[in-house]
Amino acid sequence: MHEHDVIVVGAGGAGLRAAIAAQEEGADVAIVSKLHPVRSHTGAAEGGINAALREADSWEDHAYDTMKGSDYLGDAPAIETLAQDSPEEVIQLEHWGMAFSREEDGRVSQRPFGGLSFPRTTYAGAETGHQLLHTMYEQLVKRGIEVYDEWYVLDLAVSDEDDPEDRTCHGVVGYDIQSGNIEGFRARDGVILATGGLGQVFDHTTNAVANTGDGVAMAYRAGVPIEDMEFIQFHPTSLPSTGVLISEGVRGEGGILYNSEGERFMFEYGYASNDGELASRDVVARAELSEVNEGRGIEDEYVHLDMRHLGEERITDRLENILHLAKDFEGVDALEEPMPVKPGQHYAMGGIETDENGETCIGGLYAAGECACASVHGSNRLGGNALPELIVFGARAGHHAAGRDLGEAEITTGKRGEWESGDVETPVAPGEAGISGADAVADGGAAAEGSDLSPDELVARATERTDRRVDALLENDGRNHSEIRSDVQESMTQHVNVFREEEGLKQALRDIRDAREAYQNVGVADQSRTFNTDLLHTIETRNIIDIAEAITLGALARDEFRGAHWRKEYQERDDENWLKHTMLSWNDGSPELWYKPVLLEGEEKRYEPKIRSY
Amino acid sequence: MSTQLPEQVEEESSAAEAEPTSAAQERRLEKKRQRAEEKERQRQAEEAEKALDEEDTYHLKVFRYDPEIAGKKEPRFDDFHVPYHKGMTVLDALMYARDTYDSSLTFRHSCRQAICGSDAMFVNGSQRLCCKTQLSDLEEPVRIEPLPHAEVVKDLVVDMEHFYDQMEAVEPYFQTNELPEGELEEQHQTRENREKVKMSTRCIWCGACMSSCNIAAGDNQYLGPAALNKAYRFTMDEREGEDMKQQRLEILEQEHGVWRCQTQFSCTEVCPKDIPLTEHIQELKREAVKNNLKFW
Amino acid sequence: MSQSYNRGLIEDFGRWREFSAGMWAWVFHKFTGWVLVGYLFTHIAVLSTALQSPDAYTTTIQTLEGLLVVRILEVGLLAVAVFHILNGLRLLFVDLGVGLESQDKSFYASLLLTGAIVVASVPTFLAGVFG
Amino acid sequence: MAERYSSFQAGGRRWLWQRITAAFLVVVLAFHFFLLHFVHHADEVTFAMSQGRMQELTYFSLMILFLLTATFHGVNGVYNALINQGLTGTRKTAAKLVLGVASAVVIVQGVRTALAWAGGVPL
Ligand SMILES: Cc1cc2nc3c(=O)[nH]c(=O)nc-3n(C[C@H](O)[C@H](O)[C@H](O)COP(=O)(O)OP(=O)(O)OC[C@H]3O[C@@H](n4cnc5c(N)ncnc54)[C@H](O)[C@@H]3O)c2cc1C
Ligand code: HEM
Ligand code: SF4
Ligand code: F3S
Ligand code: FES
Repeated sequence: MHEHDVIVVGAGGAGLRAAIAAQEEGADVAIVSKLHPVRSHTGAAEGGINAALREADSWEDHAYDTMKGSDYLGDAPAIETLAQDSPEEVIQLEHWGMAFSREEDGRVSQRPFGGLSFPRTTYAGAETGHQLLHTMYEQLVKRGIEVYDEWYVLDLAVSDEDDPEDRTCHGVVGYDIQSGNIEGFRARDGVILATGGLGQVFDHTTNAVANTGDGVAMAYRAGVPIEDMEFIQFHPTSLPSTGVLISEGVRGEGGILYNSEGERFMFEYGYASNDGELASRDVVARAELSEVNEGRGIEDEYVHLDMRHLGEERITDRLENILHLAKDFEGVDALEEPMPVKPGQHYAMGGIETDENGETCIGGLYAAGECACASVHGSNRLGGNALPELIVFGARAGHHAAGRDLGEAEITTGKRGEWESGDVETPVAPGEAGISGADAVADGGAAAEGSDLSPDELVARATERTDRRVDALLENDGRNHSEIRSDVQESMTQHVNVFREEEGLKQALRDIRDAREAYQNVGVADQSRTFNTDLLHTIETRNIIDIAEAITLGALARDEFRGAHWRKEYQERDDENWLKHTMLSWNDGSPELWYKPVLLEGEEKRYEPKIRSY
Repeated sequence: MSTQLPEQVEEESSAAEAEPTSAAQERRLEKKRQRAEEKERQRQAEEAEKALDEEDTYHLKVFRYDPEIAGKKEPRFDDFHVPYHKGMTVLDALMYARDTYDSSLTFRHSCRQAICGSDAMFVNGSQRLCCKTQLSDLEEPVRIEPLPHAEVVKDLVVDMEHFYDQMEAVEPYFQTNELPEGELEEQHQTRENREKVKMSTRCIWCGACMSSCNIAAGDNQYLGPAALNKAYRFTMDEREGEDMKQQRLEILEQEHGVWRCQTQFSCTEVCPKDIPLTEHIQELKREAVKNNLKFW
Repeated sequence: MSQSYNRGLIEDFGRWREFSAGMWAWVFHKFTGWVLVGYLFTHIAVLSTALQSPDAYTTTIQTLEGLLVVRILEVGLLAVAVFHILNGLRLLFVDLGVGLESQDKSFYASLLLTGAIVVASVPTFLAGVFG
Repeated sequence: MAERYSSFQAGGRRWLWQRITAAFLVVVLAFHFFLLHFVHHADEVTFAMSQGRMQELTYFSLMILFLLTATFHGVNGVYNALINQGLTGTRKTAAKLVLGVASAVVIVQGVRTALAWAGGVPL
């Protein structure tokens, strides 16, 4: 068994910042990550990091924009923390040598971004995430922080008191991908989950293949409520075959969207008669899909984004990297032909419920980054607000786990504050297939038996259980996971996409149920212990199923149209009934829906909901 | 760094045998193995047929090796026929082959957009990022092997530990004695200086360059193009200050540092991020000479 | 890590087919360099017959130069030297950071030029040996 | 981990000298070839002719310098090539020694020959 003060799971922007912060407090910290740190998907972020750095700007404005962008579903304490801390964190990065783009006078450059009242998006060319990730990894090397890279975390070692609020997390169970060994990691002070996005729940996403929502699923099964899962951001212009993002820059420069009939549908079909292609992300994404659904898509799949009319000179001058992307990833010469594009899953606003210190309701368990939901983004994330979230809440979680006093959190976690129970009618029972709580082959539930165990024993037990589970998967001669996974992904893209209708959502729940049942009999074909990706993908598939279900349940429950969540039957934002977060608790296998109110009360003012105008 | 490989069992006995397993489990596993073989034969047959009916397929020849599995201890090439669609990359083809034909086909990949650096492989005789390589640019059959000059862990996965060690041997982190006073004060940098280091900051640690360099293949201690480029990124960053530059040049000048580079240019040719590696290394050599001349 | 498969020499030597210009230049330069040192040593050895007596020297040289093989070897030496010089110049430029983009072209140019010079010199080199 | 800063290594200096001698050799080697194969034909070489040239101080010193630079350049090149192949430890020391001795022999032998031709340092 390995033992450290703080264990960070995941080495993207959030995980790295958390580890550095914990080390700054003098803790013995280690990172366990299924990818080598520099392979994390934070590297893919292009646009920038929002931070109020200039005299003419203020954190209050940043907070206000964020709240407005969240469509009033963000919690004010989290949003204000983000806005207050990000300048300092960004300057910290700069002092660590991050290669930001520069102004004439040598200061870091900032640019305007959608939804911001001031150009406060700090950037490093079109590769901000890459620079951020590498700069932080460099600090990790400098500090000699231990990294268990290519170790997959399978499970959390959590005690099993009845109420999640009474439980404690003592460590994790890791699987060494290269050797196939399963080992326990005991964390004396805390475990920080920073496992990133969950894009693989959908079959078309800008996220990496490794973004399977493992952390969210593990925490969920250990009893932590997950929050606002239905809010998924879709990006309107991603390449159909790979999901690679084509930035808004193309439309900003004058790129035009056409359907298969060669019509400029944004105007001709009245999706956005004023802004056309420049309408907001969700509007464009829905318009594209409507075209495809109505038979005007190309190959029934995508639409065309054309920039040829801009002329070669202008294109090579301003959009050169787009030419490369289209060529390398889609085989299209964008100077000669239009680029195929379609909406792709991009970001998950929801996640593991935490307070503004990154702590969950389970003692010693923290979450930060895209897998967490403090809630900063509410129902819709503004561009450039995810990266500051990583460093701000990553740092806070790290400091807090290592014992720094950050003051009492204002956000309550678990069912400790105000809450109400919820109800949603589902066509099939959600949750565990088979006998709930049984040691089914495929289960990855968390709670280890007996709260009277010492932390070491608890981790050891969890390790043994996981060992058995892996053995069973390897031994079982069942179905391959990949069909199950793609069935779920396809159903999610068809039914829980930018368009959500009651019948479709229900169908998705049925499909997920089928998948759960099929998964009962899943087996791993590859018999090797060495680098068994077949096994890992099989385990990830289980996480995908749990998360897909959570997203769909939330979407079905929330009968309003807010932010990224569109419901055919309910076309209005309903502040009367829905200024509240959707919460789901696993409850040993049968998901329980409940709600907690949104906190609109800031430090100095209350954020009054305003109509969202496009 | 981290992952210490525990002592492995003898080459000959497979891991399953070495562990105490019950007879029943052994039998189950044996049956599973047999069925797997059966399935594999069936797959080969089906695929061959498919290749005949469908014209628009790509023929892949993929390197296979697994230290634990009987049929794979001796490396071999497997054939896969993958249906082609416009825009398909080598990575797409590999994923298709894995998900449809053989789930034990093993390779690293994650981002699918040339930023995570996981999937550098040896494709048709050259180090390339699979996700950034269009099938249509390649001749058939497409031969896919793990990166040369690295030890193979399994199939297309190589051990990157040595590469990481070299990257980390050059003090790959920003160090300066010239930080501004205030917490919120920026440390200014000129546009020209940022422009100078820009390309060098783009490295995604894919290891293609190191794998292509003959010198690195011969001299295991050679820092290699990627690490030297990393060092360049800091040496040329004016914000670090003169003292640091001195120290950095000393690191670079060690026996297995810049002087080992024989300007073969293959690193520059294969780098998927178009970093002018040779140019950077040469500049460091000149910088080092200038630096030494000062003290003569 | 003993359990992993090392592709070893087969790979190293089998890879020449995939070499690019810069790698070939390196191989040739190395080869020619070694030939030249080898020659330097033999050359000095032959010349030092002069230490015995002037006549010994003159006879040695003239017998050697009278042999066709030696003349042919000399043409080879010329080729080797010319290539080493031209590519050496190319390398010097590379060291100065000049013309890095056309490093492959300059390698081909060195090859062509070497060929041309050698062909042009054949008559001079073989002169007298048949007579 | 790759070893870090071994105490200052003459690698840089040797690298530079390799270039300097190369630049020098371009000229001298070309001259040498030209003189002995094109101006005078190979089959006409005699002791007397060599003697005649060697008695010129400029030519004599040029040849000595030629010998020194060529030896350094060649031997250093070989040494580098060996190191590039990853030669370390005792084998490296051995190579260094052998090459050192060999160059000494060549130089001594070469200088003696030149002196024999010139009949002493031509002053
Ligand atoms: C294409 C793209 C562009 C974007 N552009 C921007 C932008 O311009 N501005 C902005 O603010 N945001 C942007 N975002 C969003 C932002 O980049 C992400 O939300 C953020 O990087 C997520 O970081 P993270 O640290 O939470 O997770 P990641 O960087 O995804 O890291 C997750 C880590 O967890 C590890 N991990 C996962 N599961 C396990 C497990 N089971 N066991 C062990 N380790 C595990 C992984 O190895 C990895 O190291 C963009 C996102 C995408 C996809
Ligand atoms: C005439 C002009 C010459 C030039 C311009 C020249 C140039 C060079 C250069 C630049 C190198 C270094 C290559 C590198 O380190 O990357 C080199 C290597 C070498 N040179 Fe020369 N050289 C010349 C003559 C000679 C002569 C006369 C000899 C023989 C005595 C010689 C023997 C070598 C050897 C053995 C190497 C090392 C090759 C290797 O890497 O294995 N060179 N030369
Ligand atoms: S320098 Fe280029 S080839 Fe080398 S590791 Fe970095 S990105 Fe890959
Ligand atoms: S291939 Fe190797 S020799 Fe130098 S130029 Fe590149 S590092
Ligand atoms: S998959 Fe990330 S670089 Fe190719």
